[in-house]
Amino acid sequence: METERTSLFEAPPMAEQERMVEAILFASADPVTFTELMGRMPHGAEPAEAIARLRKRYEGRGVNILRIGDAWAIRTAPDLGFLMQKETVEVRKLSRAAIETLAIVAYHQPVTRAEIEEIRGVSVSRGTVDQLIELEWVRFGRRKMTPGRPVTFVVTEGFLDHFGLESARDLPGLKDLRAAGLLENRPAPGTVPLGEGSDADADQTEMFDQD
Amino acid sequence: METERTSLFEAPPMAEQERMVEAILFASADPVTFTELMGRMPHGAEPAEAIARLRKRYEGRGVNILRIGDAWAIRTAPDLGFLMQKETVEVRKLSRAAIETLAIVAYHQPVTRAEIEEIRGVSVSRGTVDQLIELEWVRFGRRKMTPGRPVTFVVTEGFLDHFGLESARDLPGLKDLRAAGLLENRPAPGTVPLGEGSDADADQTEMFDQD
Amino acid sequence: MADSFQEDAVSVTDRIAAEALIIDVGAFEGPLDLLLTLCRTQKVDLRQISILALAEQYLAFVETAKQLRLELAADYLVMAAWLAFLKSRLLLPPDPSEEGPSGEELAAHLAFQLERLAAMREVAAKLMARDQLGRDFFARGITEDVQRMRHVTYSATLLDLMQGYARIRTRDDFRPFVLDRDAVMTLEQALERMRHLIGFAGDWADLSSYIPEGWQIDPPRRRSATAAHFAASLELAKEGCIDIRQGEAFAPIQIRSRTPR
Repeated sequence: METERTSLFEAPPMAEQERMVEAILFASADPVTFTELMGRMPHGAEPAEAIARLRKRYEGRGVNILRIGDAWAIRTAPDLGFLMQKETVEVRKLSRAAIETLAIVAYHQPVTRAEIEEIRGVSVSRGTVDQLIELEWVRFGRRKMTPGRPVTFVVTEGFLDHFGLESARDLPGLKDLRAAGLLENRPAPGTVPLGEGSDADADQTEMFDQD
Repeated sequence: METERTSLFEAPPMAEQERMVEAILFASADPVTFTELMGRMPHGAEPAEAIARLRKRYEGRGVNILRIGDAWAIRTAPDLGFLMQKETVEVRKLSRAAIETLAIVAYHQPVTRAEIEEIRGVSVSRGTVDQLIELEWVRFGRRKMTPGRPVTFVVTEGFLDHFGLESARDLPGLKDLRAAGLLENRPAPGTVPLGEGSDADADQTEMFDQD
Repeated sequence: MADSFQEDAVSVTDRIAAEALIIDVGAFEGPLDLLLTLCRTQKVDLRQISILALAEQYLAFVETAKQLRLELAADYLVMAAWLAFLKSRLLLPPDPSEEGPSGEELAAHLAFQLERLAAMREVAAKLMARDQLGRDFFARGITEDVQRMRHVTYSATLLDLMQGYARIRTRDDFRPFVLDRDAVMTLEQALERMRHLIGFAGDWADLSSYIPEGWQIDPPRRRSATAAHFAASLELAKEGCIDIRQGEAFAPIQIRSRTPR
């Protein structure tokens, strides 16, 4: 019924769609996914086009339209942060171990605990991963198809949002690291590779080169 | 003194002041008064002028600059209020019983009600399972080929989607939970856990005292 | 292994450098971290680092710690042993009969690990230097709630789910020991059963025929039931209620009720 009826109406003009996207993004503190935008706008709307226009409109303004994964959000321009002392959220300072672990998860994802330990050369304490999960920056990913089927860790949309990243592909220095072969999972010479190496590589390629 | 000193600095250009007002109004949790704006912006700024320009800029847009008493705020354009329906969703935490039941279904599916009760050690109320079914996280699976042909429960696609899992097999195992530090509040060995424990104890006494 | 590096002549500069580092030993996050710090004293690009020199620096560090009677964690000592081995591989001409990777391969891998860790630290610093939400850029302060329809959803995170499950499972882990009695029949059970049945039995009958249904097929259950019934029959014979006989060793045991004549 609903769909039949609404298909009789024409989609609102693009300028109107742009206003709608603007209103929806302004009303939410969290990024709004494309699917949600589609669901909230009238039938026949083309949010992608509206977003592109809106993004252009806000270039250089006090607030900007940011893409985070498959979602969009409005955020204040970073150069104006100094005006926002009142809004600043005090975040518990992360330990050096937590920061390194976070970076390893981000650049090597999906990554197992054993791989994190191999890279850092020390065992990962219980609290470290826990803290990152609690911050909702890290979550459990797919299990690895290697003996023992270990769980993996990946970074979340919340992580991307927090660090203003459009996707994990935009991590600083990612290309250089890959070019230098530093994201490879190289087994120690003399050890029997468990197939993890090739698997990890495949996963990573899948994650970062998906377009 | 202060004013004398700062008058030496030039106020930022008006376009820049407009950006500042835009960012402050956007990020503030409450409408911002003129005095507060004055205090937050660099010395020599003229917020009144900046607000007037910003207000004009947002005329006819999806959000407008509104004056509320002697304060300003960005608000959704009145004609777009209908887009905000989604913002009224009330989120409640699932009860402990429901979480535990859901976890058992996820880890042991397909599982019968009797099996859930055996694992939880307490009976499962009708409402709990009904709620999970209503949430579309749990559905009926195939009947078990055991006496009475009891129905089983399994988790749904919606469940996997909500919890960000590719498949139920990707649920972290007990070992992983322990490694991630999620199993820390275990009772010390030798202490008697509530319910089940004391029950089992009684059994044992009965066994050994009878001859 | 310990002796082999004790004999090595440790240069004065290495020793002085090592003593400076010892002060910080608690601040290092494992042997790789210490090695990276030592690398910095070589003042060359990580790619040109001399692993041999690095191994010597590390061994000097461990040696100094030992002289100062400082206890190093086990993984530092494991690394020391490995580096001493690596050093000997690097110094001695390759022995063709020897198995395993060459000293050069091992050194290259260590260099790779160090470079990788250094690279991760560098990008971690870059990441943390980025503009951050709630510090440098900000989300909307006033989110708009147009109270149209109030519709309740329930939320639970994967963490809730796992903690819930963990709660149940740990309860199980620490359940006091209880015999699993599904497959166990007690003497009392058998005795009570037989007392009741024996009254109806006239002539000699196999003891096994007294075993109830459900206990005759599954081996553990059958074993338990047989033992319980045998013990019960001895008990009944002692009480003078039944007679027992067995044709020969391992032949079926037969019983009959001893009716008072």
